[in-house]
Amino acid sequence: RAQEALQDERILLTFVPNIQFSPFYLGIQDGHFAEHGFNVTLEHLQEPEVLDLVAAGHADFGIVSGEQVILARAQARDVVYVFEWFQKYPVGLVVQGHNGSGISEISELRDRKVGIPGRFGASYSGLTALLHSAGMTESDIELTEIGFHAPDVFCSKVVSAAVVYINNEPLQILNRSLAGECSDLGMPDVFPVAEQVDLVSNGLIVHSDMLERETEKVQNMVSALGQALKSAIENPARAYLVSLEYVEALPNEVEYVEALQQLSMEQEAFLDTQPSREDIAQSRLDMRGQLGQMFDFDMLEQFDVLLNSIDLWDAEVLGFSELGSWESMLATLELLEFLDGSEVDLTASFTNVFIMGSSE
Amino acid sequence: MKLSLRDISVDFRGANGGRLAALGPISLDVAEGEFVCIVGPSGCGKSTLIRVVAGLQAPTTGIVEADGESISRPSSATAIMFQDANLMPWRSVQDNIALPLELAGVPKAARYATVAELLPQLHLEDFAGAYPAELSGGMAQRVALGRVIVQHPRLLLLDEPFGALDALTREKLSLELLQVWRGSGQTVVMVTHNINEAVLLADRVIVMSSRPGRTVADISIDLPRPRRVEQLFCEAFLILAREVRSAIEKEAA
Amino acid sequence: MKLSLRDISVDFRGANGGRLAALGPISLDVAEGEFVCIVGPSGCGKSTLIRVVAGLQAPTTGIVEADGESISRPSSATAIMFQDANLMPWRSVQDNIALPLELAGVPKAARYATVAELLPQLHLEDFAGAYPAELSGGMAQRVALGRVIVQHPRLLLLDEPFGALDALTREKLSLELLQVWRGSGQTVVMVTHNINEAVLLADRVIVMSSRPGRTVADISIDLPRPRRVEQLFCEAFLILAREVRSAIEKEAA
Amino acid sequence: MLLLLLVWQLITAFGLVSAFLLPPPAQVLDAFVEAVSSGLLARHTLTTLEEMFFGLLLGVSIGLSLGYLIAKAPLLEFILSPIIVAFQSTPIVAYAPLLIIWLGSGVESKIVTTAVIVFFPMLVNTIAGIRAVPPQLQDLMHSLNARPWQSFRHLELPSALPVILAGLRTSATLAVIGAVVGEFVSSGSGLGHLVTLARNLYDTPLVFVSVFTMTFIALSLYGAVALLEWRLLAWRRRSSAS
Amino acid sequence: MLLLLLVWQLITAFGLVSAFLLPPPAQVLDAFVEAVSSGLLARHTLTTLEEMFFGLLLGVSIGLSLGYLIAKAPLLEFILSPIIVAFQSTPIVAYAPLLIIWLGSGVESKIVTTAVIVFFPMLVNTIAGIRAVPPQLQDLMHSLNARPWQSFRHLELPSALPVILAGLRTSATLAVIGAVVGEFVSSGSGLGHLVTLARNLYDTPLVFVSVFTMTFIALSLYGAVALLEWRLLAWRRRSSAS
Ligand SMILES: Nc1ncnc2c1ncn2[C@@H]1O[C@H](COP(=O)(O)OP(=O)(O)OP(=O)(O)O)[C@@H](O)[C@H]1O
Ligand SMILES: Nc1ncnc2c1ncn2[C@@H]1O[C@H](COP(=O)(O)OP(=O)(O)OP(=O)(O)O)[C@@H](O)[C@H]1O
Ligand SMILES: [Mg+2]
Ligand SMILES: [Mg+2]
Repeated sequence: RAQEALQDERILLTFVPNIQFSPFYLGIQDGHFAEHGFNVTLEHLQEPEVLDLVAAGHADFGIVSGEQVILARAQARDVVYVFEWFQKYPVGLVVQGHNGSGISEISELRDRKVGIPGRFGASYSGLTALLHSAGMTESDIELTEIGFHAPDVFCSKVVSAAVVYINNEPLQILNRSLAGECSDLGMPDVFPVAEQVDLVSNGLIVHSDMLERETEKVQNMVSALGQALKSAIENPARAYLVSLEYVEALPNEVEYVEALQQLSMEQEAFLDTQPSREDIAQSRLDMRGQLGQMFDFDMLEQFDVLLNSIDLWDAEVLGFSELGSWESMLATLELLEFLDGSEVDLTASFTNVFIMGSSE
Repeated sequence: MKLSLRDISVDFRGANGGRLAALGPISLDVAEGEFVCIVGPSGCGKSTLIRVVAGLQAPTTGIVEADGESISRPSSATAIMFQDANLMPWRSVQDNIALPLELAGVPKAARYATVAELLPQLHLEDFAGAYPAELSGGMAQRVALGRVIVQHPRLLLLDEPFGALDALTREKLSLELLQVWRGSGQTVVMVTHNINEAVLLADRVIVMSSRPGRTVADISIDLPRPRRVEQLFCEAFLILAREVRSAIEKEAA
Repeated sequence: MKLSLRDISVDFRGANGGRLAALGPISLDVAEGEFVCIVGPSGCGKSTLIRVVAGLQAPTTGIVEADGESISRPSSATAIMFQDANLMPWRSVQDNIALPLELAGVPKAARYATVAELLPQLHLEDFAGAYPAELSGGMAQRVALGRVIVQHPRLLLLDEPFGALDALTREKLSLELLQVWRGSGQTVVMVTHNINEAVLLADRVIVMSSRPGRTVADISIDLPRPRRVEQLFCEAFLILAREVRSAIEKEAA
Repeated sequence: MLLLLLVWQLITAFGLVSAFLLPPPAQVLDAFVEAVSSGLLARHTLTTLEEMFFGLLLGVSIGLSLGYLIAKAPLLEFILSPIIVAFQSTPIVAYAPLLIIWLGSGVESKIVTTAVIVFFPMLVNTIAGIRAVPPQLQDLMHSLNARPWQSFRHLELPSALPVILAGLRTSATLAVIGAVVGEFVSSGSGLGHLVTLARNLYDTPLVFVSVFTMTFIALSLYGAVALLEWRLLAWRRRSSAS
Repeated sequence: MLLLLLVWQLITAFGLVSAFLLPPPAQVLDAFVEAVSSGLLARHTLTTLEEMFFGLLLGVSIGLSLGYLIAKAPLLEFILSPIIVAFQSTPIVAYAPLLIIWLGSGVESKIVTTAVIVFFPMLVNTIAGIRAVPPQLQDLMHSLNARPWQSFRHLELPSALPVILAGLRTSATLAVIGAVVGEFVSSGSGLGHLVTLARNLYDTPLVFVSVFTMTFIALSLYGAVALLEWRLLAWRRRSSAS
């Protein structure tokens, strides 16, 4: 395959280059995309732009969160979700710890101020589902928009809780607490949405036309992404090292890089022993333990974000999305009255056929 | 250049919204190379007349012809000196004087040479680099005079060119102007408030009525040329000056 | 108001960066209620002198005293009429004239009554609502004159107040000014280029040298008052006028 | 305007751009009618108007007064302009957290973002306008013993007005952006919020309805300034009509 | 400036504001040194400068020429201003997808966002400046048979210059915002991108480094315009120094 001319392909991502996108960097660097015939370039846009550009046929592949697919399909955008990247919904609620408000149950949030980036997107769906699971609605709390500034606002004690991406912000808050910079709030507690409800989360989308006309291409991309994701899960040290080239301003001190290189090599050797998923998960913890003895939490922050993310990615079968998680997402969106009465055919919204294809 | 004005009148929109008859109807013929002075009460339309002849103001009625062709826009053969100095505040004295040359595409060195030659005549030799705001009223007026002189026009329109000058400078400059004019065959139409000046310089003095200005007298000045200051006190001059004055006074009465 | 100028001189920064001696040193005493005219060549510093007395220009050397107190800023007892009309283009004729009254807090109705009374004297009765851009040069100057008249100052500084007016209007207005002045006890310092006008109006005529202007003659005019146009032709007048003229010519030579 | 509408209609009719990126006029009209009848549009428009009103009030008055002071005291310009320019050129996102923490996510923070963006053109044009006041007229006011306030009221303001009003044209038009950008950062109401909402619901017609409403507000404000100019500068029309 | 630095140092030293909101100067300095030595800052600054340069070039020249045309033909203003104001008051997010589809997410789309924001103050001030050209001087140029280009070069431009330069001050300062906002929408490079990146890493010192760099660019541009003004309007200093 690698001998054939590679096909230029753009993948549209959200946000900005980030350690969380390390599977894509690995895919490029380690040739997972090339093996499947792609010469991939990455581009970062706002989520609605990603979806619209794919829907308009301007790009073939994009990464968006699950509810976007449902919402967009309700508005005549014919995109299909073909690979679930985040197996666990990454949104959660961070609350002040024991020194703060001491919230230990979601129902205790009643009448408290809760921060959220805005009344849209994955965080809003996640919060709604979370509240619903506790028998509450938005009107039971004092919801306030704070943009993507949860750690700043939270540590300034403006809100009692904030909706966050659980792989990143709680860590920021934690580190600030450790550094004594987070007021007197102590260790924050986190309520992941995923512990209450299974919602479909970020994944790869394509235009539905491609499913028929370029089935093979979609299959190749799904397979490539699956491989890349798997290798990131298996060797976070390597994933971090590769990300250094893509994510500017990641800590890259020489000793740190050398230590990671060492760990990465050891991990490769370990992987050659065909370890089980549980063993690999344990090896990640060991890796973190070793690094923790050499470097302070500040430097390890982004590595920790990666490890947290891996916990959300890892699954027995990568890329597979359950109808159930789509259904609960749909239910949540209906709660929000976001669908405006339009019928969404969930079975047309996603497919797992390519996952089956690649697991062969 | 030969001028012919037929039944020219100009109306403006008045302050209270009505029509303001500012000038005329007035008819006037000026022969090639003639020096005509216009006198008349303040606000009678002298400046308006000058502007009509310059092609800057369209007459409400009537026709202006220069050499038999009707004037509708400014011609390069005509130069006008406005009632106020009208200098560009961002240009120095020499650049203000050189403006017409610059527009005509004269190269820089030639421009400055021309201006340098002219400045002593205007008593401005020390002020070539000065800006208009640094000039006295009379000096500014002399700069404006310099600006028409460099144009070497065939028709020269002067609106009170010496109004801001002291008596002596005024006499000197006006006689110098007269000398330039004699050599050039230029047609000159000049507005002035000074009766002696009008009689001393002109071939004909036109006395205008008060607004809307019409011709009330057209007095030929047949004093011998070249004119000199001494003539101011000769008999013939005094008679003509008195004639102009009485025409003015009769109109005012 | 009594004026006393001691060794006043004013320097400006010249066009070529050097020092430009614009005025003086000049000393001058003006008695309470005196009418002084200043004549002198263009650019000799007359306007500068007027501005110094008005408190608008700090002298480089020397002291100006009004009623024994040194002047450093404009006083409300002094009114100045500038060489150019200097009107506010966004104010109508009546509002320009009324400006000093408005600043003094005179209520609107009273202001307009004062102005309405004044306008016919200035021959501007039809132009109360006109804007400066709609006026002729002479009309604008008359508006500026109106603006100083309404101030009823104790010291009146006039910089060529009639320069843009025709001979007849000029005579009429200047004699009217004289009448106002006689009744009021105002001290007047007036710059003019017209020798006859100076002699006709003044108690004293100061002749200045060319730049930097100093006093070259200080001629008392002891003609009987009230002055009338007829005096222009009387023997005593002609002698005085000739004296002024020769002082100017002597300086120029 | 009509031409624009026609072009738009044609583009969509021929399907040159996907309908979900540029919906046909009729669809936008439907969305408009619905947004109006449900009161949705009115509610959000009111919020934005409130933010703009106070933002303009604040920004314009600070711009005017600071501009006046700076024009009068050039030293002040030297001291202040770095701070002012820094303020102006810092994108809101950079200080968004501070804004949220100090002012919350209500109208207050948007009033500030509006004021910040509105302030600068006013400032710069006030400086330029006041500096161009003819010195002779300043002498006149001086000779008339005018107090500073009188000089401002009767000379400097009318003389600088054409330039100040040009600044106001820019400010008024930017005010919409100021409020909306503030709403993008964090908000629960306002047209900017509505755009984000609609965008995230993939409701392009509603995006257009919101944007058109902004445009309409901006146009009305711009028109108001033009009208003000027309009235205040009436003398100029008189002066140039020859 | 120094005062500001002192205040900043004191605020952080006494812990009045959390360090993650306002890091102490030393920390920002460290981040700066690192960003410079790694070439990170230079790379992103260059991108933003490129976008600003072409954006200014485009916006300023369109603003000037359209402003001139409109000043000369008031009818044109009537026809064009709705479109222009609409353009100006529409937040970029509203047309972000179209921008990306048509221009991609490279520098081109940021050049456009910069040009759009830069264009308006130039336009409005050019109109105001050209309209204020003294009619007597226009008569003069007319009487000298000046061609349109000559009138522009020798009368209209110098006469309108103070107002046009005021517009340029606003434009130059807004140019940074234009580029950066464009980068927020989509990009892989530039200072706006760096801010987003740093924010995403919760690296507040790096946010400050980026923002200060923007401020520095804006200040330099503003200073350049001020210098230009100082040179071009030298005659005004001569005229008012009495
Ligand atoms: N642009 C204008 N708009 C309206 N009225 C005008 C305009 N220009 C001149 N006028 C009016 O036309 C009349 C004649 O003006 P003009 O300037 O020709 O007088 P003039 O004879 O030159 O007077 P002066 O000797 O005072 O300069 C005046 O009543 C004046 O008010
Ligand atoms: N602001 C200024 N800056 C520099 N030089 C000036 C300034 N004002 C006047 N001057 C110079 O001072 C000298 C005297 O000027 P002033 O205006 O007092 O003359 P004047 O006697 O009034 O002349 P005129 O009769 O022509 O009005 C002139 O040489 C002039 O160039
Ligand atoms: Mg006239
Ligand atoms: Mg003078």
